[in-house]
Amino acid sequence: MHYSPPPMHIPDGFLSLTISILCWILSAAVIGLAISKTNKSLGEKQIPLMGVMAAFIFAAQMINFPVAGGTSGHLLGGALAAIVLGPWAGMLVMTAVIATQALLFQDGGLVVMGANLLNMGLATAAVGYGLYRSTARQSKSVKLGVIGVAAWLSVMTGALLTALELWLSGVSDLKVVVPAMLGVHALIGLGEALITVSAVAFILQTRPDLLAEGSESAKGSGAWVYVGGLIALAVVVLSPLASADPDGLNRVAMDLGFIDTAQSASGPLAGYTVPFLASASASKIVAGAIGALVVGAVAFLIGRGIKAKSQA
Amino acid sequence: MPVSHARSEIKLEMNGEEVLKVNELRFAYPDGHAALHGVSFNLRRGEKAALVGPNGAGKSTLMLHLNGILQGGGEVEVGGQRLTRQNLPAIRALVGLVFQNPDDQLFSPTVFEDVAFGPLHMGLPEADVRARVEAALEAVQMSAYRERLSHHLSVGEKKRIAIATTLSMNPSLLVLDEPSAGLDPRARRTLINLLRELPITMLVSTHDMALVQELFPRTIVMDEGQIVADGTTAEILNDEALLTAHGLEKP
Amino acid sequence: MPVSHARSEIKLEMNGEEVLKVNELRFAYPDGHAALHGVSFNLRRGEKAALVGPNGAGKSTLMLHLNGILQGGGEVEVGGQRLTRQNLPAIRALVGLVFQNPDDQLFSPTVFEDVAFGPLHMGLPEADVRARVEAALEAVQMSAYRERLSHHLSVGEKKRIAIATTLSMNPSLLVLDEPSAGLDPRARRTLINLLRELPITMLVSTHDMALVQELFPRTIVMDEGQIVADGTTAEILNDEALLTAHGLEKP
Amino acid sequence: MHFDAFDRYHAQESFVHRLDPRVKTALTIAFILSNALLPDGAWLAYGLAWLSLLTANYASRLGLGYTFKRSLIALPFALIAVTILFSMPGRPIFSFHLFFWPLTITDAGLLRFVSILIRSWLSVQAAILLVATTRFPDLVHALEHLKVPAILTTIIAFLYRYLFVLMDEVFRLLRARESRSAAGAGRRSGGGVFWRAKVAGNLAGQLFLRSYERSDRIYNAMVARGYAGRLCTLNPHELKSSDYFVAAFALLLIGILQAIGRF
Ligand SMILES: Nc1ncnc2c1ncn2[C@@H]1O[C@H](COP(=O)(O)OP(=O)(O)OP(=O)(O)O)[C@@H](O)[C@H]1O
Ligand SMILES: Nc1ncnc2c1ncn2[C@@H]1O[C@H](COP(=O)(O)OP(=O)(O)OP(=O)(O)O)[C@@H](O)[C@H]1O
Ligand SMILES: [Mg+2]
Ligand SMILES: [Mg+2]
Repeated sequence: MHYSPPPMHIPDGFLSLTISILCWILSAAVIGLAISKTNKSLGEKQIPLMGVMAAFIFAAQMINFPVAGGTSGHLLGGALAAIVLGPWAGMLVMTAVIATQALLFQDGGLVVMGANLLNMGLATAAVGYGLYRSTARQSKSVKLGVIGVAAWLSVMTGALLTALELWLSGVSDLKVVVPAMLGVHALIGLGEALITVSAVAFILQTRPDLLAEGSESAKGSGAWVYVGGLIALAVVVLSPLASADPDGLNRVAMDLGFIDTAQSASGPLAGYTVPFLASASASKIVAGAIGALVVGAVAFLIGRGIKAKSQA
Repeated sequence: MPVSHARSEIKLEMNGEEVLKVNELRFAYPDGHAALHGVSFNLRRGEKAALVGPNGAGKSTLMLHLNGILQGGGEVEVGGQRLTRQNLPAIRALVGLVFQNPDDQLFSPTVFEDVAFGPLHMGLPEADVRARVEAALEAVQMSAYRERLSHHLSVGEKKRIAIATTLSMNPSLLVLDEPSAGLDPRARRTLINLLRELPITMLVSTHDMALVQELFPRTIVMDEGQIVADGTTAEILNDEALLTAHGLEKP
Repeated sequence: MPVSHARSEIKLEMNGEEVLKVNELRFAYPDGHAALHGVSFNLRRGEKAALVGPNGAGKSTLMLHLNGILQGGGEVEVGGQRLTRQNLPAIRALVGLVFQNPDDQLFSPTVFEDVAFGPLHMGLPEADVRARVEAALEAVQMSAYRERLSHHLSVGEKKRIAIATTLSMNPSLLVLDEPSAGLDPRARRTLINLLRELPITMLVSTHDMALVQELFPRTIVMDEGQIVADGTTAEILNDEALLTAHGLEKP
Repeated sequence: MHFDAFDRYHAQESFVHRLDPRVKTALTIAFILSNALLPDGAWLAYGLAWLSLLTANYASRLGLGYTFKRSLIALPFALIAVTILFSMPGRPIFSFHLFFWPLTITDAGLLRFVSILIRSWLSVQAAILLVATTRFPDLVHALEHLKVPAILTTIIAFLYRYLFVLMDEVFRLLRARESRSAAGAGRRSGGGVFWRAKVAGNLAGQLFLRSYERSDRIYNAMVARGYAGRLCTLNPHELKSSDYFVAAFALLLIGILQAIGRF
């Protein structure tokens, strides 16, 4: 009775601070949007629904099926969550799942959680839902076919993002990490696709109302088709490119100065230079200010402690 | 985990009178909780026995050992064959396990698919599978429900389908965990009649002492991972001291 | 199916104040299934009544109407107030509803938070909330469990906490849906004693006819969305024809 | 429920257990951030960071083996970073052949690889210490105070509560499948891989429906107790002076770690 996580959770320490923060900003923005959208559209009933659905995704990740040679297929769930709950609620549910995995089981780190959210929760939901939404008026078999492709691509999207983040953090070689991640996840994605398709088929057979017109699932706007389609397209184009000509991609990132900024893992305060700030003197000022803030915070806390004690 | 088994070499035949032999079975859950402390008993062909005891006595744990879902210390012999890792798949064909909650047993969308799962997994040809499904549904009087969605059935109906899912595997021993829980009196009555008429060796755990009295000639009492009494139902139900000591009540 | 509405035939003494009045309640689920066809009955202060009937009779549906979770045609009056959209929050404070599955009722992480949920949402000040939680846990003898996590409790314990979550709202009427399902005889006995000692008006749905006989002076029989009999438990349990017609059995 | 194995809280009476969950959470995040900030090869700072972890561990009375055993969880991921051993430009220190594949480990590569592992390992231990000494509901409460949006913390609280219920359900479903996964004599059993995948999908679909319908019942239970779209809670935590002192001391320590790591 062991808990086996999907193999994509990045632990703390494996991404540079810059990349971690960038991913956090991106994820926070998307999640913020998701929160405002769900707050607007969902009734009070949705709170227990999303909570139990998060537990469902968590539990469903334990369902496996034997493939061959002791390996087995698993579910990540991003695409499934978005398809059955709609994209925004699906993203929130995945956010809760990934956050809990990090908090409770240390599956994935805390500072790098922004990246994990992006890779496994947000991107997978966007791709999964976008492609699914494009089949609104299609027959059931077309729908299921597209869902299979969408689920597979959602896993590939997560894998590619993970690989790129690791590369940009200077933790792994582009030549190795992209083909390795994509190769492994091409197989994992097959399991994802098979389980997602038959789970949706099951729902279509037993409770078609949950996916029909007017359901939460159908409420996602048509714009998702473009969002999901674009991400999927980017993955389809970028994956072979990154695998076949990693040096090219490396050079471009190098020329843009992106890698240097991203890899400054050794810390924004290293030698009093803060990345993103070109001028050395500006950097010194900012670094000094951060130092002053820390000292101020310590003084404040000690002061509060003394006050609390005198009250107690 | 279910894995794809190569062509099975092991052919099990039921020989001898003893369908089930359990010897000194011990088991502790991974968290360290010892649930079985040396349980031994036998079951003869055609015998129907009740397994009673308070919550947490270890009844369900014991039942999960009978077809190797859990494997502890001690021995389990089914049809004269000792249960080992190798013959696990073959033993599972002999022991039909029906869980307490039929919802846990029925995982396919339609009744047909659920009853067909066992035979299909055994690798039977399609015609055989269909024949077995028909026979099993017939036995529980649910032939008309073949194409229904399991999800929408009543508890009593689900219960009968759950039994059919194991009958379709032609088991030599039927093990039922609390079959009457949650049924209304009518559904419970139907179930009692069904169990009475099935000509299979049976071990049934229950809290329903009236059911025990009505249906089972033999009763095994468990408490705290041990068998504390094993005898004719009449004897056991008349032993007031025994019943109160183990949180049971006379019907 | 022909039904006989026996309420007028069996005379009840109505000398107390009426806590609950249900008049001609009708309800159909969104999928068109009509679950209640005109249900009427009253409950006096301090009265404890059992609600029995086969699976699908409409017992749970009726109970969900008593504090306005479902709203169908007809009238529900609690403590002399007609239930409307406006006074829904007030009514919910009067009617404590305990669901069949305690896991559905205990949704907070800790026992304390669960029991405090009702008083908090009534807008009580913190000190009152704490006092009520203490009193409610005291009543079900679970004060020591305050800080426990709900998922670590046994079914019997969960059941008692579930009752406490409604007691903390000081209800005038306690409505319990199948409280004894899945409990072993010992836990069931504890529950029976608890229900007997709680000095609150009670409506309890159950399949456990022995529980009915032991605990409730009055029994209401439902079938197919209607009340088919309502009278003293002794009378109802002696009416063999009535019982068999509605899939019930004498304990 | 039986999945206590998922409950990482380790009941114990200790100073660390009694600290306010907000302080513990904020400090853990600060510690992990500090690790991320430390440069490669700051051995002294790593050592001191570990020492402070050990001290906290000792104060929490968990036993030293406790966090250590669980901290190995991040190790498999190190595989992905292994290539920097060979790909970072630097002085070669060791060469070997892997199936006719010449590989050379460089000093820069080794430095970076080991640094990454140590930083990661330190961070994981801090997180383990946090969840081992803080009950999960308190942790969620802390997040709420640290300005994580209420809708997320509420979802997480429900997730935690029903995780155990649904895990039980999954395991019962898996058991049902297992108990009927039999082999007929002399036959190839198991079915095709697509059929098996379909069965797994059925299990997922089944679980989904039950979860969905359960959420309806929970909603009813909430409404029955006065829920009208807004969740109210009591604040069970109050910052004590010891909390402030610990926070100040730990921040100071982190500052010192950073200074040592750099010079
Ligand atoms: N997965 C598990 N992990 C740890 N302990 C368990 C697990 N399952 C059961 N137990 C414990 O093992 C003991 C025996 O449990 P079991 O379910 O076999 O009892 P039972 O006799 O079937 O009870 P009931 O009548 O309530 O079904 C109990 O104390 C229970 O708490
Ligand atoms: N959400 C729903 N949608 C449609 N029909 C429903 C729904 N819930 C219940 N029903 C139907 O309404 C009828 C009454 O159901 P209800 O749950 O009230 O019965 P009950 O008397 O409580 O039965 P039990 O003893 O099994 O709990 C049943 O036929 C049931 O199938
Ligand atoms: Mg059991
Ligand atoms: Mg009901």
